[in-house]
Amino acid sequence: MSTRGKYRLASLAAAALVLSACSSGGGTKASSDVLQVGSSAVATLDYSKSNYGYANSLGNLVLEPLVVTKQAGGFGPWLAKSWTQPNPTTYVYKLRTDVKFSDGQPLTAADVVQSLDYYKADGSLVAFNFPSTLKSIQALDSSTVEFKFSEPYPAWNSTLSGAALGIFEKKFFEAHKSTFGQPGTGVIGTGPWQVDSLDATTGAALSANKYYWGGKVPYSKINFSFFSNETNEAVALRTGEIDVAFPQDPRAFASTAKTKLTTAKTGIDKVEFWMNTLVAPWNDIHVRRAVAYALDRNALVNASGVVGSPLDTVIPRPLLLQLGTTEQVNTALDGLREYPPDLTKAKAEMAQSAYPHGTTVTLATVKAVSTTSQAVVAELSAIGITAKLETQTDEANNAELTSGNREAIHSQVVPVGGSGIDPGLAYDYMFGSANAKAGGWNGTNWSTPEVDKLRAEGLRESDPAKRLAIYAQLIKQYADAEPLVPLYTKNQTVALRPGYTWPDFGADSLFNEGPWPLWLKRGQ
Amino acid sequence: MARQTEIVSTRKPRRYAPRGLAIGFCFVVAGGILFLAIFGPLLAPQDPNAQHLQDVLAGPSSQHWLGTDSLGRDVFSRTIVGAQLGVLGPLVIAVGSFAIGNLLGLWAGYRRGWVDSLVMRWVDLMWSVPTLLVLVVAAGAVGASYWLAVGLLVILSAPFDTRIIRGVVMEQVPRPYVEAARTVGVSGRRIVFLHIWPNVAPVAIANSFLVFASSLVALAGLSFLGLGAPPGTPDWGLMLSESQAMLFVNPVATLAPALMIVVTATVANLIGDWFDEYLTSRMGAT
Amino acid sequence: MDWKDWATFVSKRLAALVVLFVVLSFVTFALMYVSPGTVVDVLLAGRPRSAATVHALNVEYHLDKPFMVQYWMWVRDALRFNFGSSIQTTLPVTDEIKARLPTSLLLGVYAYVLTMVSGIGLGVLAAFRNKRAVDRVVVAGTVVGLSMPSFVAGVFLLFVFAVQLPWFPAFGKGDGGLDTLWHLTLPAVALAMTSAAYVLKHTRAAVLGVLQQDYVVFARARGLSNGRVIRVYVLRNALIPILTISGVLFSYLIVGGVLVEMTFSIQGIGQLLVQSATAKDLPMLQGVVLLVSAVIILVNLLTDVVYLIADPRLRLKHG
Amino acid sequence: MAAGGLDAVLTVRDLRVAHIDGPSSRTLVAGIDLTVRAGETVGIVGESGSGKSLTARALTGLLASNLSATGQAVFEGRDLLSLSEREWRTVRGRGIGLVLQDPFTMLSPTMRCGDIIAESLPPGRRSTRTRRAEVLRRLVEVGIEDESVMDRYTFQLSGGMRQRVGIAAALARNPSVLIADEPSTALDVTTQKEILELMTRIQADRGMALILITHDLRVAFAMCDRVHVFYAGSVVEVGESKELDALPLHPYTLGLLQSEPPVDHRVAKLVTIPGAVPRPDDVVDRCSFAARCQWSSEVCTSAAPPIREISAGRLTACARIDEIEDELREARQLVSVPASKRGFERAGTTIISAQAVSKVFGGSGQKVVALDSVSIDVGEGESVGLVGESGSGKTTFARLTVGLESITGGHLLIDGIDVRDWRALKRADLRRLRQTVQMVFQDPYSSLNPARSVGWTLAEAVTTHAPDTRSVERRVGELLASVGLSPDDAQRRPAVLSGGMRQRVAIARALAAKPRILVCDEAVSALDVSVQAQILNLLTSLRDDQGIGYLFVTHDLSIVRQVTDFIYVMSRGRVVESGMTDDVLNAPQDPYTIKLMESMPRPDGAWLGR
Repeated sequence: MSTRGKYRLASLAAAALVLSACSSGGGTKASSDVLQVGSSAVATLDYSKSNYGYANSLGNLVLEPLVVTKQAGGFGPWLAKSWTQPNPTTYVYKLRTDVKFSDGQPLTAADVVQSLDYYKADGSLVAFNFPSTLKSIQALDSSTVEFKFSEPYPAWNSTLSGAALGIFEKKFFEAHKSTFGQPGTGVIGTGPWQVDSLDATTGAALSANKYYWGGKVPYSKINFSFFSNETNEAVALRTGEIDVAFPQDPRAFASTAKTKLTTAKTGIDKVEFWMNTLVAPWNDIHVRRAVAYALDRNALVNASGVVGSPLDTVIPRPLLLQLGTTEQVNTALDGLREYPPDLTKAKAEMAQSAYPHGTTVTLATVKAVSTTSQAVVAELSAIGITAKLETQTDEANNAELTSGNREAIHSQVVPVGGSGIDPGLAYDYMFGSANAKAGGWNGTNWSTPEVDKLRAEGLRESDPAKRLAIYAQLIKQYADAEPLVPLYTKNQTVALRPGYTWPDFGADSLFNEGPWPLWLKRGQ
Repeated sequence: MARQTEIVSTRKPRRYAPRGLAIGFCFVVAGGILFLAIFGPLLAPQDPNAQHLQDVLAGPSSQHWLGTDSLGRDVFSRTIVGAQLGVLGPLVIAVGSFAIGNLLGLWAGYRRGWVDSLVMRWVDLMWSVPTLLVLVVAAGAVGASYWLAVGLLVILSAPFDTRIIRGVVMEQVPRPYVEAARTVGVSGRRIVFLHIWPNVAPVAIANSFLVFASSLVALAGLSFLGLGAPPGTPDWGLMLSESQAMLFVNPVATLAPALMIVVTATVANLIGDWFDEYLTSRMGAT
Repeated sequence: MDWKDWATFVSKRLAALVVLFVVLSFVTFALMYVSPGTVVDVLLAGRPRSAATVHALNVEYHLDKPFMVQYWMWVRDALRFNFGSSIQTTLPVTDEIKARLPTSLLLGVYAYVLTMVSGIGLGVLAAFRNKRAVDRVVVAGTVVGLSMPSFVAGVFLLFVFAVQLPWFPAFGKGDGGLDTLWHLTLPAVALAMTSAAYVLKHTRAAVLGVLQQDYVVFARARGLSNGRVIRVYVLRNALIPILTISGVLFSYLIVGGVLVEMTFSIQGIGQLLVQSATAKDLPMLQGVVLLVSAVIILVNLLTDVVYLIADPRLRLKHG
Repeated sequence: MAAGGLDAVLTVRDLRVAHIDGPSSRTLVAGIDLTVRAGETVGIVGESGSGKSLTARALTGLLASNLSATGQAVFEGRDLLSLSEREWRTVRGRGIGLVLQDPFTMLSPTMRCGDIIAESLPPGRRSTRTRRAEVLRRLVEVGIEDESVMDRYTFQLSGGMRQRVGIAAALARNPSVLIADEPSTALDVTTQKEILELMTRIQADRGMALILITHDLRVAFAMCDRVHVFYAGSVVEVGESKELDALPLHPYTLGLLQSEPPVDHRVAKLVTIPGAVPRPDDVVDRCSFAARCQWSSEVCTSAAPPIREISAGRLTACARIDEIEDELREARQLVSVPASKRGFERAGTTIISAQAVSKVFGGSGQKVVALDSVSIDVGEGESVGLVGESGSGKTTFARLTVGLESITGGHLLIDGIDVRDWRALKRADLRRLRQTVQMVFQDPYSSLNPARSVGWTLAEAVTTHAPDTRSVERRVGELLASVGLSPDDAQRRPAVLSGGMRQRVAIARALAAKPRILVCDEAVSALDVSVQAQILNLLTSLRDDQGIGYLFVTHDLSIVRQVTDFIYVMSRGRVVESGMTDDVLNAPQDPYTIKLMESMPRPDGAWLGR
């Protein structure tokens, strides 16, 4: 079942994987090296056109990025074997020379330039990945690509590692412009598998790319089956019709599929409680703090049915680990105002507010987080806030949050997707005064000049230690004013049929990038 | 023409009518469901909206007879309270569509002429638009709403009622008792409401029960698709949809609302059939 | 009725179809227009959005034009059978529908055949065994069947016949041919349950009615074989009223299919309808709405034609 | 009676039919004995509910599944009642044929006539051509020469044609016994005569045995060699037609004969049988007629009297026949005595005055001329007959006079008010018209609102005309009393009343407006003969007591003869003849009237040319 797109940003394979489920076509039983994957439907492999169907989980197997995140942190080479930064505003990437597309053509810098230019164009749904400071993308020679910026942009590798920016073949693209990525045409990529057939209504069949530069591919065929209903997908896993699935509602899935889930320890998709600080009662800091004390994050995770980690910071701590060790992060966050679940304190804050006897409010919610919203409503009632839930369609909710009428924005439980794994970049689009305007996502409408300054500095600064300090400061600012209550992250899960293992799934990294079946093991 | 009638040839084609015990049982069950619908909140052992986040998806226990849902709410209490929406919406639809259908049907069937053409064009239009299509499009545009669906179903069911009532009225109008009333000098309004309607009523009332049953199913279906009652409402369709995934953990939590839907609809259908038979036979074969 | 009458009859109905198309498409368009959120909110979902991208999308989807102009542009294209591309999937609406229509039609026809075969078969059986045990059982089943929503039946069948007893596949439409039939069996059964009960109820009543008719008595009195009496007298006369409801039933099965399509993860027209309606995918929604109403009107037209052919009383009334 | 001679084709002994409802059973037909010989016509006569149709169904194995027949019916050496359904199929059509009452419902509307006959032919392969030729031959036998009938649907044929097709189909397998269940009842008189003549001829030609079931004694006497009189599920009397006609040996038969108005003369007063037919199940242990019989005594109610032979071929179930035979003979003579001619002058005020009235149905498309320049007058206190067959326009005219239709041409004055368009009338005029003319409808089963009690219906009629009536209840009681009902009947619903009682209620409703003219549209034709006489007597007495005038719309000349002074004969929308009733009926001038007179059933074989 498709849910909403907000936390499902195309730049991240992880987000895609969470939602995808895939499997082999129903009838044909798996031979030893055929993998059956359950997934929601994929309509096109053109990332610029569609956010529908999480093309990336399928696309990851076909289209590869220049760089990837490393399990140990930082970035590693993939299609680019190395990169340099001749000056603070220029990046130069050297491509591998042994990479061939699945039609046998070698990968060249021209393919990379074409791909990224295409993604960057106005009207492309993934254009937001490219900062306005990016001046040019150029092929210096057949295996070198240069990116020029108008000011320093340290998060660039993070952007490039996004799965939705996978490189496709220029020649093929130019020959099939009008139907590029669609069923019947598809794409030509360098990944370990190539798409043999795609049908948005049933599934896709992939076979191994015989030119794959990474060596032998573990599964000669991968069949995706598309599901519109996760219960159904779970039943299919239970009956052995699929081997792998990435459930959205893991608890229900596990019970129906009768399987244990493999789960990641953290994720970048958050669920938060946003309070519109422009309107009463949320313009009262005591009310906001009371709410923060009242909301029991552990209980909310439990209620939501997802695998998740309670949050106490607006930027999840694991993201900060890119900038420093656990200790350094803890030190930097020293003095953070914390809100452990505590009804007494919550009531005390309420007593100090303008609403000592409570108040009545209307909260908006969308279907994807309606369970959490209901739990929040129950918890708010404990401090005298009577909340009425108004379920909105995703579009209506998006339109409201980005509208120019900022006072009309409901306070709400909201899923927030990370738009990258860079701690500064990930949630930047909902911070600051610039985003508290029409078209911006700052639904709390809270900001201070200090916040705006920290945002700008953080994205220009390349020294990790300094960036850590900047973001720690930002987190503390948020915790003090508490315009929003971070509730929990949704962590990725995978359901595997007995006999399959995924040893490193979520082990110590944030995300599993790239052609994930390479890491899926069969047998004990 | 003389026309002798003999026992053999005057028997009306009969519809199945459950009798005696069976119908008595139906009324008891219907009464029970109605009782739940009215006094449900008082009867429910627990607050149907009270959450126990530490005790979610529990199986049946002495405290929660049917277990708890994903927010730790008592399924038993929710099933009981669910009777409220389960009965209320369909009742509003049945009554609303009954009122509209009877008025328009009597009007069109008795007056004929342009009134009839106009009403029938409208009925034809509604007839060619599938209910579910309208409900889905409306819910997509405006967002899921139980009362929107109820309102639409009133409008969408009324043509069916109108068509049926009009047909029966047109059957009655040429009957001698109507003509006799006219020759006696009885006013048109009196003929329509006091002469014709009582003879149409069995069909109309029986039909309302069927409308009730089908609306119950339609509303439940809509909730099942997530286009009906808003999340968190104790609504049988929604509960079924929400608990479907938990079938293996706590089957009764899934079965209870499903059973309530089926039982309520069955009872309504049976009573509708029975009413038709009973009221028709009470006034003798016509 | 000569060919002129037929032509008038059919063309009147087709004219009604055109009127319905205009009404439906305009209402759908207007509903989507006034509902909160635009195509841009659908496409960009929760992403950061730049003014340039928003502007580009507004231009691409003509959102910068007034409402009537937008509608007119849609009509102009639709007249050329160009229904645009789906917002969700970017694929042409006609392709998307074409990909799903066969499955939905097959499911609908399968359920229709099940409905008719079991409804009429059991209805006739029950009528002939009136008041005996078989009749009572069948009638009791009918009432429950009428009250069993297809999604309840679907969930039930799925868990019994796909999970506990893995006789049928749990999802999808299979690879064509017999495999598809096998895949669609459980959904079709779930879908057909209510309609079969409905047909059964009406068939039984109609057959009981016809059995009382003098012409059946007279046919038997002439020593005609049982088979002939049932075929030529009972069925031919009893099924005429069933014909009139069969058209409505088919449209019910096509649209009502969404509930089992969901349960069994079959990508059909019903799902497309729900997806496009909830995701504000206007071009797709328009396409589906028009298609569904066209199918319904054509099926109804077809039933009426068959009805006219089957019942000489109506056919010869005018001539 | 001699147990079926050697030439008996069908011998029925102690046939009983019961309605089985779970453990309980209800007797519908009890102890019927019947013998039919080849070439013989046997009549079964009885009113509705007498069990005659059930007997026919039982003898063809076509009883409904909840009815069961016991006893013995020997046909071709086999006991029919013990046959299986499969064995029955070899008897039906081939051995015993059946023709039903209503040609409009007897033939499937979805089949062509040729196919109906073709499928009925004896099994065997035939080429299309021979089959067609055979069908045509069968049609010719029943008097249809027009080949195109084969390709027509039944609803495209007239009633008489349909019945001919039905007879041809029933005869297709050449049965040795044909049971005709009221074969002509649903038809017009002229057509009835044709059909009966046809059956007589075919029976004679084929030497076939015929069992004719009818409610009409005259028809039975005219057609049959012997007649069985049925009453409440059992046979009360058997005899040769002539003998029965001359001297009934059962009070019930006598009553029937007395109630039947003769067509050739008017009797002073029709003798009626009081009460109504009981349910067979209620009278199994007594003489079924005892409750209505003036000669009833203890012996009649202590046990069911067996039917016994009085003389050769004469059987009666009357236990006291020996004592009352003379009285019966005396009473029989009485009926035949004509009443003195009634002096009558058309001198009173004209209340309904129709001049060149025409009525055309249908708008721009097909037009049907129902009335074509019809002039009819009905005066104060007059009893005027309007006679014709279906389609003659007589009912249309009646409806014009009460506002159920409006004229399309000519002039219609009622009580001096010009009623060109009923809807355009002023309220006061309308009210006056309602109090001038009221109507009694044909079918008492549907002219009363089934959902309303008798009292409600009457009270409404009372308050409609006199809204300020003080005691509606008393007035309703009066009305009921005036039509011979008890005030207690006000509580009852029409469904529990007998046909005669319902028609009395309908009359009472019409009387509520205190009309000066009562239009009776076939007001007695749906009733049994004995009840019909009661109603006719009631109407006559109302006229005598209250001076009400009548417009009798009927197809039945004998009724007209009894109750009217002046008649109009209508055919195809025109008045073809009018005059004093006796003058017209005694010496008809118009060919149509003559034909009508000739078609009226007469209780002797000469009527059908036998």
